[in-house]
Amino acid sequence: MRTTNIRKITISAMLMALLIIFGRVFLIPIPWTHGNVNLCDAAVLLASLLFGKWYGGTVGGFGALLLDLISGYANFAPFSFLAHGLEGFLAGWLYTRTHNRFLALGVGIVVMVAVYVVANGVLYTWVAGILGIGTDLLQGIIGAVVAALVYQPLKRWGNNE
Amino acid sequence: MAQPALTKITTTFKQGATTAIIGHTGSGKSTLMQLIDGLILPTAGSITLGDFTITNETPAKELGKLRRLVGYVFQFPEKQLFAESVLDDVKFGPLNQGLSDEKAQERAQAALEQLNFPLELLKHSPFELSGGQQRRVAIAGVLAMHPEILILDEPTVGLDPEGQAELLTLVRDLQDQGLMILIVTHQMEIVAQLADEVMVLNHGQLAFQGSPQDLFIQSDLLADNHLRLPKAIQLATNLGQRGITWDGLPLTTDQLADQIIQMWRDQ
Amino acid sequence: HRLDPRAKIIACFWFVILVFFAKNFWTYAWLTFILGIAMVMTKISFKMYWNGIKVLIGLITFTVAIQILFSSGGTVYWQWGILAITSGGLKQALVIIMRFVLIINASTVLTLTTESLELATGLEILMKPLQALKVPVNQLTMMMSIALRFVPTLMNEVTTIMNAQRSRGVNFNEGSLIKRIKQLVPIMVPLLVSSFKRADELATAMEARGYNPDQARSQYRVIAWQRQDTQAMVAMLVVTIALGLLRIWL
Amino acid sequence: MSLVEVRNLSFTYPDSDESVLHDLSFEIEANEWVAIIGHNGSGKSTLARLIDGLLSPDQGSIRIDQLPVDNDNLSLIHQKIGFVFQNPDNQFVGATVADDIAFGLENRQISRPVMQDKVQRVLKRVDMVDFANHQPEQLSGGQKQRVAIAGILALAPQLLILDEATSMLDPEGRAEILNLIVELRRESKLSVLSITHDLEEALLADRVILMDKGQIIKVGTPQETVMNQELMASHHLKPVFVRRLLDRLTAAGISAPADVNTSEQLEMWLWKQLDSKI
Repeated sequence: MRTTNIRKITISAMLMALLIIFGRVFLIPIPWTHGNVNLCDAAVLLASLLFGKWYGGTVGGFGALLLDLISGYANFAPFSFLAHGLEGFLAGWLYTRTHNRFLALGVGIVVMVAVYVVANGVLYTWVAGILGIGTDLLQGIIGAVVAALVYQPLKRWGNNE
Repeated sequence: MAQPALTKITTTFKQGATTAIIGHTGSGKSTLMQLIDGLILPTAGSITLGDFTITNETPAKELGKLRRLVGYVFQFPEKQLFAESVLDDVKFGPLNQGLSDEKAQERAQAALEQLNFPLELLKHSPFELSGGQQRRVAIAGVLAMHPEILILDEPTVGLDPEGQAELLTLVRDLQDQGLMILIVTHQMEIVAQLADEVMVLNHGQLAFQGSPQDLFIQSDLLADNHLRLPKAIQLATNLGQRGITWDGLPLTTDQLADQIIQMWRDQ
Repeated sequence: HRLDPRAKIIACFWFVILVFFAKNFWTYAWLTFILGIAMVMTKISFKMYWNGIKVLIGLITFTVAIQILFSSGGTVYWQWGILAITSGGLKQALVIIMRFVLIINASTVLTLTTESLELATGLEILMKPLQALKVPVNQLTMMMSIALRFVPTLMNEVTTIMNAQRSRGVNFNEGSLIKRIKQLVPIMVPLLVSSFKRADELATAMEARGYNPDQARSQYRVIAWQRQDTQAMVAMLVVTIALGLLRIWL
Repeated sequence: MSLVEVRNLSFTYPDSDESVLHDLSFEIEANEWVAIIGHNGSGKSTLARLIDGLLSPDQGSIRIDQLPVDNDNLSLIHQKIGFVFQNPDNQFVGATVADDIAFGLENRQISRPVMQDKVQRVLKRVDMVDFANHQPEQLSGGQKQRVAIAGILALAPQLLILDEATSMLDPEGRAEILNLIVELRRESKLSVLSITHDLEEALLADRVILMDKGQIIKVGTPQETVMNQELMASHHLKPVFVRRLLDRLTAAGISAPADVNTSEQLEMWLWKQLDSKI
């Protein structure tokens, strides 16, 4: 009879697990940089679209924190917490309020990119921060496109209160 | 990856026959099936299916062609459903094969019909269906690709008795159509009722290949592989040990009953 | 290796912060020396560390190139318009390379020596003080430990789903970016659906097993702060003081 | 005094207008094994969840050991009932076998030394000591269900509910679990409520409740229910082997004495009959 509250915990946990998987194995090779972008943003944004700001924020923040810690980017962990946490929270909040997917996902990824610019700037140099914009933005856009595509058939499971 | 999942397996599967592949978890059953479907490549050795030969060096393009020959129904296939409607999901495979939308639709409908799927649900989301219906949609998605070899991985697990019986009937229909079928299963009842031939894998090695009758009389082999006889065969075996001679080991309850009745009347 | 995960997490971040205070050659040399000792102590091959850097090599090269070409100061070796290679620029570039290498390797040490489960437990305890701010720390840590528990399960599921789609004629790793993105739909939808189902069943099972999110729980898995952890912290303090001295005097 | 007392229970899921259970009443005595059988959609799983307080009834009442199942008593109810679900993976909470067994103890704030002792003891009981530090991915379905049972035994409940707990296992795993339950009942006063569509499993119970479309069709001994071929067939259940064989023989004019009910009895009888005839 208490399951709704526990369900919040288990759903968030599954979404965090998915974020880690998307971040570690769903890599899309980007032709002109010899690098990959990962799809962890798709998991964050799906959490926001389907379940709103709290899930988006929690899953994004803590999921990204875990992802960084276990993949060897501990130095980025606090920034990722902030970047993806805010991304998920804002995207969820805007989507619930406006039902405009484009706006919600757009603001989400812009905020994420902005935090990473600051992160790279603080950790290394501002040049690195600005250079990172390209790949981060691309990663965010791909994540948003995937989230939007997958959201449609999954809508029925959402509970965007 | 220190230990090979399969070691030096040499075998053939008969065209048009049904082979059951059994063995405990980790015996290499799924690995063998994935090799046959070209989902993984052999480290050494080769597999020949009709005109195709798969080796370590088979290029990805060839594998794509090969997979058209083989239809693979995974365990809990309903977990693979993704499309917005039943019809779209079943059409997915045929469309990937390059068929026109019309042709794909035709095939999808025919496959669903063969599985007794209520056609008024074609436009519904697959996620609204009952578990049994979902499984039929998933199997239809494979049959609509018109494979020449069908792999069924534990097709009855998780279904209720009625669903299981329906599924066995379907497999019999497909057998009648001459389709070559490989069934991966833990259930000896399925082996007894459906298989022409049975293959036992143990730690990646071929422990047995032959007819179900020949397998069921090898009690040591069965014990080594933790295989349990179906009740009818167990009873027949026990009576055999008590001195009753069968006219060929009965494999099903009906066969057992028939033989007992015959013996009774002969006296 | 044997340190408490909390000690490792703290030491790692401490070290990263120290890197910001490094100014001159000697301070960097000192930090490199310390990290080198830590890396040797892990007994992990240097190839693993190189792998960590390799991922970011593009970013590092670009940053360094721009730093060299656009910085000024010191002797000018080469000039073309606003682009110039100067001794000041080279020096700064070297500093940046050192920063990248030190920071990346420090976090690699943390990851390679700590199991994810330990990390989560360490994180959980480090987060405890947040409870005073009404952050539901218990629930958050429960989420994280369940997430880690299900990563391998869901990974297996990804493999199965991808195999099933490949046998239905999908060719992954082929086609344009758009096509690749579209190919993700048949993987992600089943994966998410099954995760939701798992979440539902897990919630019911947890409730049946007496879980109450609002209630305190006792802990079966504990991590103990030992003398060697205190020693590690003292060592970090020594490293910090030495760094300070090097900065002032050299 | 019954352990479980269900009175006039009805239930409808919130997002549906069709009721799943109508006006059910029955009891389960202490130390009894009751099997609920019925095909998919008969409402048997819903009933089990109501008994454990995982759902709230629309009407009627449930008492466990005299205690009404309602929101105030939930944690006591969960203490008295251990629940094994169908999918072994989705009830495994802990990172390792030992962690998972400890989960229920942690929820009850048992102190660590007591927990360690209990975990060791139940690991031994289900024969999984060597697996204490294994992760769920390294276990078979049968082993995972054994871990689930160990986690329940650690809490010493009075009633064990098995909700299709063997339906996703291979025959070996299924036999392992059923043997374990039989042994546990021999050792302690554990009551069992097993929900299944496998009639061979229901034969192990003391009493069987047949359900269809949310109603109780028949309550009786396995002999009166499972062995009644017509009754089983009319509710879409697959008859047990012994019954099918006996029916085939009867149809051919060969009738067995009434006391032949199990595979072993059938074997002895057939042997005597056929051997004497040869």
